[in-house]
Amino acid sequence: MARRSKIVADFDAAVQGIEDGSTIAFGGFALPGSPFNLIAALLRQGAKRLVCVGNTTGGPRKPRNPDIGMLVENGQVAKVICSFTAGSRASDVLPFTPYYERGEVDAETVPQGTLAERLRAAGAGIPAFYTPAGVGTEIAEGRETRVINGREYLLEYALPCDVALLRAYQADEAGNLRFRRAQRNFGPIMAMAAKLVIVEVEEPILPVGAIDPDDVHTPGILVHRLVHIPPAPAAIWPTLKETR
Amino acid sequence: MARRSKIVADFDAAVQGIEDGSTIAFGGFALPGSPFNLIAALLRQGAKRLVCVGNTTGGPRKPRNPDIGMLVENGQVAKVICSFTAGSRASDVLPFTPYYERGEVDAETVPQGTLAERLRAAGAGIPAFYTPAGVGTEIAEGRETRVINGREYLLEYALPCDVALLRAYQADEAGNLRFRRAQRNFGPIMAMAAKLVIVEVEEPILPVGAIDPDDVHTPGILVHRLVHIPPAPAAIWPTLKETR
Amino acid sequence: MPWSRPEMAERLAREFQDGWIVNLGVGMPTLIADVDLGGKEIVFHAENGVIGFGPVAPEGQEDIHLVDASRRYITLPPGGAIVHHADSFALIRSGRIDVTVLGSYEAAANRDFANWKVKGAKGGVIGGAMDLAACAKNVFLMMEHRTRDGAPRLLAQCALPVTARGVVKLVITELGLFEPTGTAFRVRDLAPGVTMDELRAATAAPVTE
Amino acid sequence: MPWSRPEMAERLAREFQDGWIVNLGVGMPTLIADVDLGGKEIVFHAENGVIGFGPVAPEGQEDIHLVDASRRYITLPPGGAIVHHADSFALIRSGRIDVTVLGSYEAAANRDFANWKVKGAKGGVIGGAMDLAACAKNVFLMMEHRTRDGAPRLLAQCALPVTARGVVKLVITELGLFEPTGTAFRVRDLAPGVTMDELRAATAAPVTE
Repeated sequence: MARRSKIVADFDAAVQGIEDGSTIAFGGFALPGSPFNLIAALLRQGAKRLVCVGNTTGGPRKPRNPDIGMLVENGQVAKVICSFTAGSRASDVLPFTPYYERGEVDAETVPQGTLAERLRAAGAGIPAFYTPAGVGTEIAEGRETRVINGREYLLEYALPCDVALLRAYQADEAGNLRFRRAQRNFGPIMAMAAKLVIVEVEEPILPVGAIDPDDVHTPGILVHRLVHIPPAPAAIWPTLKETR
Repeated sequence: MARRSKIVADFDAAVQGIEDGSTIAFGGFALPGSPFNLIAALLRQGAKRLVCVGNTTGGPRKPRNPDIGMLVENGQVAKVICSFTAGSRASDVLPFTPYYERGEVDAETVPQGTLAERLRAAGAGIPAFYTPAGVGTEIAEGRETRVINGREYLLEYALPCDVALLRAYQADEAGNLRFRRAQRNFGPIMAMAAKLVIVEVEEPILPVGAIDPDDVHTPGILVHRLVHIPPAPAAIWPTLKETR
Repeated sequence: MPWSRPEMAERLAREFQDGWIVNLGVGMPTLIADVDLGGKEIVFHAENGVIGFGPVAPEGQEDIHLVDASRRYITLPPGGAIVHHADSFALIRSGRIDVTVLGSYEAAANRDFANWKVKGAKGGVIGGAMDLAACAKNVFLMMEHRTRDGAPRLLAQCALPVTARGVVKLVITELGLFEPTGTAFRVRDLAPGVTMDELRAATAAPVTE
Repeated sequence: MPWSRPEMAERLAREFQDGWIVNLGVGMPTLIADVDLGGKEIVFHAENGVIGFGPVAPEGQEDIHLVDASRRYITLPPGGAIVHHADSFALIRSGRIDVTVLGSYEAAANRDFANWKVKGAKGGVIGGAMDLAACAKNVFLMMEHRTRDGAPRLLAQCALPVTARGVVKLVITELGLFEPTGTAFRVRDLAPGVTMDELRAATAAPVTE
């Protein structure tokens, strides 16, 4: 199988060609799995009118690492689709919030399990499915529901993405990925949902065959571009303190 | 977490309490993953009016290993739900076939991807979903379809199971499972779909902690009973010849 | 004297049954992971796919790849497992979670609760709460009895947009442990020295013994 | 002289493009895994979740856990990966398979085909064929031109229950390689010595050059 390497030279090469108007999935739940270096490159690359899909738009914490909120501040975002579109404490004001309140950026607030399942559905060729999450709430208002076996469910549609930006722990040159611990989160399902999958990798990229086929978390046929993350300060390696 | 062992003494203990009328998922695709020893125990246990879910009812090959077809011959089966309900060559007559033709056993023939997805949906709390497989064919006749983004899809319902009988390669006492190579097939999704998950395990059962959390294929919270498969002739260990 | 937060965590954990799979929501509920559960076997599940996690990691021994739903650096004792986000919510939606303990802005006697949207906000903080609330076998709330301004958070009906309807089994606050009955909050336990009069004054719904 | 089965496999494999992900159905199509593909990089996918498999294992070196869709004991060269059945069909339904090569009872000029149910049978052998046929980017059929009784299998319309409608791109038989156009089979290649007259006599649909 694939003998051609998927390794690209650097983060800027990795995000090359991402077009205006793309729907981009951003991996990560808190720090683990967040593609900080690829987001930094996307800020430089400058693609506009993006639809950004991720768990959050980024928190109010400082020092900040690159996040969807920075792309918003940089004028690159048309819409976000997240399970958090406000700060978790009422007193938190996200960098994203004023743009949303002024109507400069649109947002869709989605239950986290529905977000995950919509991504997985897109990657599984399932155009729509029913879920109990959100029934009877504001997010279900005006939407299609259906009673199945006596229970009410909400119809949800797949969320296909043009690009996924991910961070993994290990990869081989064929693109097979392994994530470490809670880093896995949205990685495998965003790789399924996207047409172009770009991954920053913590460990040096392994030769083909170094990962046992039973231990692959995301098969290489779903992965297109790999960049090994060089040591700080050339690349972003957040510390515990920066991410608490 | 769980300190109580899930190991049971033998195959007969493992299938104890399976009730008449149960829906049972049988792992396996060809030999790998097929729970031959648990099926043998279920033949002895004698539960009746079973609904048997699996890829096939068992082939026409000899010597035979225990399969759904044997449960049919033993008068234990009301219905099968499989992607193969006939022999793959027109000349093959399955042991199951005469029972089906005489109307003594019912059958539902389901596209294999739909079967897999219906099991996964049951294990994911998704009561129904849309799929393109089978549209325009006999299996879609009289069924509900829906056009989404210009394409026609078939509505399919989740397939929840009471019991799953599986074969795995490794397990720890907490029930965390690993499958080897093509043995994985239906194992993880049948474990998700069933209320009672019973597994015959090839390697000696490992102490809790022997499987790295990143390498678990099926989390132990989904698994209830484990039996280590003793060496032949005490247990069934099919050879390559028997399964070609 | 009202309960402290660790006391609330300890009291609520006594309601867990042996063998339960427990999901702890963001914020206050995560304190429960540090409670001594005695002989009970409890498996903690975090929405980000960590199964069987343990207490917070000691300072200096944190694993940068291992956080729970509240971004706390946790530990993963032997027997734990990791799944991806879709599989984690598959466990949730398929009813594998025996109880989810969630923080909340409001709890209602009719068993609704509201924890995702504050007054006047355009965005929301749904996270995993709607999936958990709709699908866990039991929903327990761990919350403050009153707002900072002293307004009651236990109401006859929610004023804020609800997270799920008719699902709350138990509510613990610094004043006590309560069971919403549909029309009232039934007192299961009171913090030491808290009187029924005090409780009624702090609650905007009928309270029964 | 009609093509042998290995010749059919070799000829059809020439239609694969560099970099394709190829699914091989049960039976005849699995012969393609043994074809020398020259410089082309092809990833073979089996419906039971084996990605990147290689030729059949040499006698005595079989791995009892490693089979393809046809129950053959295969090899798994470096770079391969295993996924479970739902993820395997996720790859299929989401359009990741560039071509599926399937065996068939009948192929029709209108691009339908029928490979799951024989005449008079109560049961069927759907397997993964309906998912593959509905979702692969290209559907190629590899089949016999006639039944054992000499009846044509290439028809204007299917007589048997179809597996999918309007999806077939190419059909290879021992007589040649054909492209169904909607109303006819256009000849892309003929086995050595096969004449158009012979071909027309063996085919129950219009044949064009």
